Parts: sequence; C-alpha cells; structure tokens
Amino acid sequence: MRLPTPVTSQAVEESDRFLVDLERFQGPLDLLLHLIRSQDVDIFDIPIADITGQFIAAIENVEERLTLERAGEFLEMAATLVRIKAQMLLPRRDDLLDDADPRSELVRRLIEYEVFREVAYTLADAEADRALHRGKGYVEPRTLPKSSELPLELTIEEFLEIALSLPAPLEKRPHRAPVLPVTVDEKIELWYKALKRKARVQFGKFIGRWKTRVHAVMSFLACLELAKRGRVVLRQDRPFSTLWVYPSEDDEDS
Amino acid sequence: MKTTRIVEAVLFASETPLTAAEIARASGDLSAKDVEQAIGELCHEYEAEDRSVQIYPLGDGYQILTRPEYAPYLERFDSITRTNKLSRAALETLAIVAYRQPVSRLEVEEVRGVSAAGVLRNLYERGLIEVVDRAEGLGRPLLYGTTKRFLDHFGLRAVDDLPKPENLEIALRTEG
Amino acid sequence: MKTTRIVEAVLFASETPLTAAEIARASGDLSAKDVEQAIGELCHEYEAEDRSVQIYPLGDGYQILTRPEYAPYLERFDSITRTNKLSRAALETLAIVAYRQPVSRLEVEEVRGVSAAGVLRNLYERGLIEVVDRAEGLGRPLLYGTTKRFLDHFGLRAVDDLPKPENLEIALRTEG
Repeated sequence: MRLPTPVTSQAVEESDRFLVDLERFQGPLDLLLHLIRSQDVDIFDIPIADITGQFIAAIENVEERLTLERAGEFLEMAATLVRIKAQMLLPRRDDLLDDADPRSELVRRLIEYEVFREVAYTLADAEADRALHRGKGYVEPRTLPKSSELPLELTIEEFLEIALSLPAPLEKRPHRAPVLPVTVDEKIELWYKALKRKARVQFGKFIGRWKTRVHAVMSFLACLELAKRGRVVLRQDRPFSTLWVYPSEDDEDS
Repeated sequence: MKTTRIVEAVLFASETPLTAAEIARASGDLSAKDVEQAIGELCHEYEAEDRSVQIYPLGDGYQILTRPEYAPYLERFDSITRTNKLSRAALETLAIVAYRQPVSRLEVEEVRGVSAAGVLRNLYERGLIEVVDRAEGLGRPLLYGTTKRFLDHFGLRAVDDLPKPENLEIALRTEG
Repeated sequence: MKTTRIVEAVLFASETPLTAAEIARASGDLSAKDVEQAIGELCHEYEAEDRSVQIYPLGDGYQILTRPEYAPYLERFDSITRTNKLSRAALETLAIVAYRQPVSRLEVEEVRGVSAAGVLRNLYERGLIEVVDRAEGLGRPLLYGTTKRFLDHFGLRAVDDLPKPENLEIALRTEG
C-alpha cells in the first residue's frame, strides 16, 4: 500500500524533523494537531502543502507497523489533505465567501478534537488524584472466606414459613407431547369444503382461523396429501410469498 | 508521618484482620513492635473520642470494626452487613427453586413478580442452588435446582424429603 | 446515640459511596438533611484531629477514603482493587461521552477520527458508561452516557464539575 507522494522537496527535508512514533498518536487528528501545534502555525491559516507533506511522510515510515484499520484511518486523512491542497490551487472567485475556504471543515474538526483531547488530560489528572484516595477493602484480604464456605444462618422453620407464604403453585405445565386435537383427515375434509366454493384458497387465510401451530401443520400436511393424490395444485411464486391452493382441473368430475 | 496515622490508614483500608507484622509492611521504618504500640494509642484515642469504631484483636491480628452498639443501625443495610443471613427475597426464591425444581428464572419471576437475576446469582454464589439443566424452547433458558449443600443444611437426604406444600402448615405447627 | 456517630458507623462500614438519603435509612429518626449536617461536622472533626481518612463527596454520595498522603504506604500492600489507569483513547472517548451525552458511537468516531467500537465496549464493561437511550433513525443506534461509577473513578460530584470547554486553555489559544 504505497502512497502517492506529491510533496515538494523542501517539505520532504522538513519532514525528517517530524518522524514520529505513530503509536503515540490517537489517530490522524491527533497527529495533525501535533504537526500544527509543534510548529506554531496558525490553525486558522494552515500551510496545507507543508503540513500535507509532513503528514504523509510521518505515516509512510511506519505504515507497515499499523493494523489495516488504523492505517486506513491515517490514509483517509492523507487523502483529505491532498484534496484540500488541490482545491487551494484552484483560482478563487472573488465572490467566494470566507467560510468556503476548503480548510474550514478540517479546522473545525481539529479544534473540536483538541478540546476533547484537553478534557482527556483533565480527566487523567482527576483519575490520578482519585487513585491516591483508598477506600475500605483496598488492602487485599488475607483469606476472605467464600460465602459458599460460611455457615448458613437459616433454620428449617424459617425456610418453611417463607415457602408457606408463597402464592399457590400454578398448574404445572405439562411437558409431555400434547395429544393431537386434529388429524390430517379432518383437515382434508375442510380443504374439500373450502375449495368447493372457491376457485382458489390462500393457505394463510385457511389456517388463520386457528391459533395453534398444530392446525397449521396439519393443514399443510393435508395440502401435501391432496397434491399427492392430484386433487389440488399448490402455487407459490417466490419463497415466502403467498401460497395458493387450487382445485385440480379434473376435480370437478369426482 | 505519624506512625499511628499510618497504622490507622492501613487498618481502615483492610477488610480483614491484619497482624502487626503485616501492618509494618506499610513502611520500611516500622517494626511490628511500633505497630503494636501505635494500635494501643489508637485504641485509647478512639475510646476517649467516643468514636463509632474501635480496633479489635481478632485471631493473631487486628481489625477496625464498628462498635457493637451501632449494629442495629447497620442491620438496615443489606449490602454492608457481611453475615450469611439470607434476605427475604433470597429466601422466597430459594423456596420456589426448592419446590418447583428444575425451574427457570422466568418462572421464579412469574411467582415473585420481580426480577430474579440478582437473587439467583446470590444463591448460586452461596452454593445453595445450581444449574441442573437447560429447558427446551426459545433461548434454552437455564434451569435451577437446589444443591447438596442446601439439603445438608437442613439435614435432608433428598429434595423429596422436604415437607409437601399441602403439609407445610402441619409441618410448621409440629416443629414450631 | 449521636447522629454524627451513627453516620460515621454507616460510612465506615460501606465500601461504596452512599447518598445522604441512603445513610438516613440507618435510623427512623434521621432525615437526609440531618445526615448532611453530620457529615459536615465529621469532616471538620477529621480535619482538626489530622486523621488519616476523610469523607469525600463522590457522585451524589459520600465515602470515607484515606487521604492522598497515605497512598505511598498503602501501595506496599497487595490490592485487588488497584486501579488500572485508563488509556488515552479511553479518556478521550469518555470526555466526548461526558460532554455530549447522550451520544452515539458514530458521533464519537467523528470527533476522534478513529473507530470507537472497541473502546466503548471496554468502557461499558468497566461500568464507566451505559446505554441511556436509542436514537431515532436508521438502525436506531445506541446512545451512551456516563455512570455513577464514572464520577467515582474520577472523584467528581457531577459531570458539571468538568471544566467548560470555553474555559480550557486551548480555547484561548485558538482565539488568540
């Protein structure tokens, strides 16, 4: 992953001073701020060509040490810088407003990030200060008995009294397989009935009358059985689309 | 820094008794004897100022503990009393698990009407309940049952030895 | 029993910050206001007697902690709770969450210019941030906010204790 390096020779020489350990930096904004702040340039008038060159030089040298994700973050910023640099080279129209400076969005992000970077330092100080205050339990116990090893303070009377105070047990839900309330044959009869009056029946509508799954399953099995017997034709245009049940052409005769 | 104050800080920060030799680890300049002496001074000081804590010798060590007369005030805080007495919520949950096992968290919550996750974890950590199975169905929830420790505590051989719910009242009357 | 002593006993026995209202639970005769007043008196007393501990406000509660000058003595003991210092990535992310809460992962990533998923998960697991809401719109992203534990970790009473961005030195520099 080589970068295009359209950098002036002067910038390349300059950049030697900014060979930096990228691990130190939290990301492309952090590195960029470092380059800007360490040279005392005006953040509102960033010398974009120089800074771009330094930025690319800084990440080029350590590129292979970065994970793909981190490298991507730095490369994205490099691309942004190159784009801004290109825009700066375009002739500016007179009626252009100040805030149309191609750098303005970058400046906004840099300042925003710098504020939070500063807050992070404040937090680090607060953390260090708080860490000097130790609460109870800081000194590691010699042998803290596990609660599963401590003797339990509970009598059978206390336990039973609680058990008695509980609401009556709900009816135990049966865990055995339910006796099937419906049969395939019964559903076949219902299909015949439904199809007698209509040219086609929507499967979903047919089973919608019953709430439980067993009805749907039995209805479907009945359908398959009828199709096998050549009594119905099943049609579904796409997976998961409506399933239509048609009486077979010759069904009228039977 | 005064030795008494260093010893006080160390004793405060420890939850368990520390021996004088252990406390002396706080500073290279301290001997166990210095610590013993400082503890004596602190005891007098706490006494004179009628403080709510005192330094008690426990085993071969020392620990700062609240004075017994403050125990009633502390009993109101479940979180800070460190006895192995079960809370009402824990007892109810244990009773449900004992009588309905194997039982899921959801079933416990249905009976008690409140979230049971914390209480179940607590009972689990105390070794009173354990995961005995997973239910069929959505998410295959864990099913809890009581442990051998639970049975041992009540001198029962099996869960079936627990009085039947319908006999509970009798059991209470006869044993109570 | 004097109120100050009851409050002292309760604070002493707790390992975490307690609010005045929580401390007041110790006795039916106590109000949160009584507790606040007692804490004020105890602070003066500990100050006057040059004790090694003091009562510190943390979040909306209070906790007895050792004074900073005794930290070096306690360092010499093994500790289970020795605080792991947070990384810069974690601190920056926390700063953004603290000021912008409720805030989404995407917003954090936009400000820092780097991926935030790992850091946010880490902060969440440490209990320093929590999910406070879901945003409207595509995918209804989670919105994060800081926790009580965040305040405790940094010794803050409230998020407002953090410096206002406009008061930071940096803001002056950019305007100059």
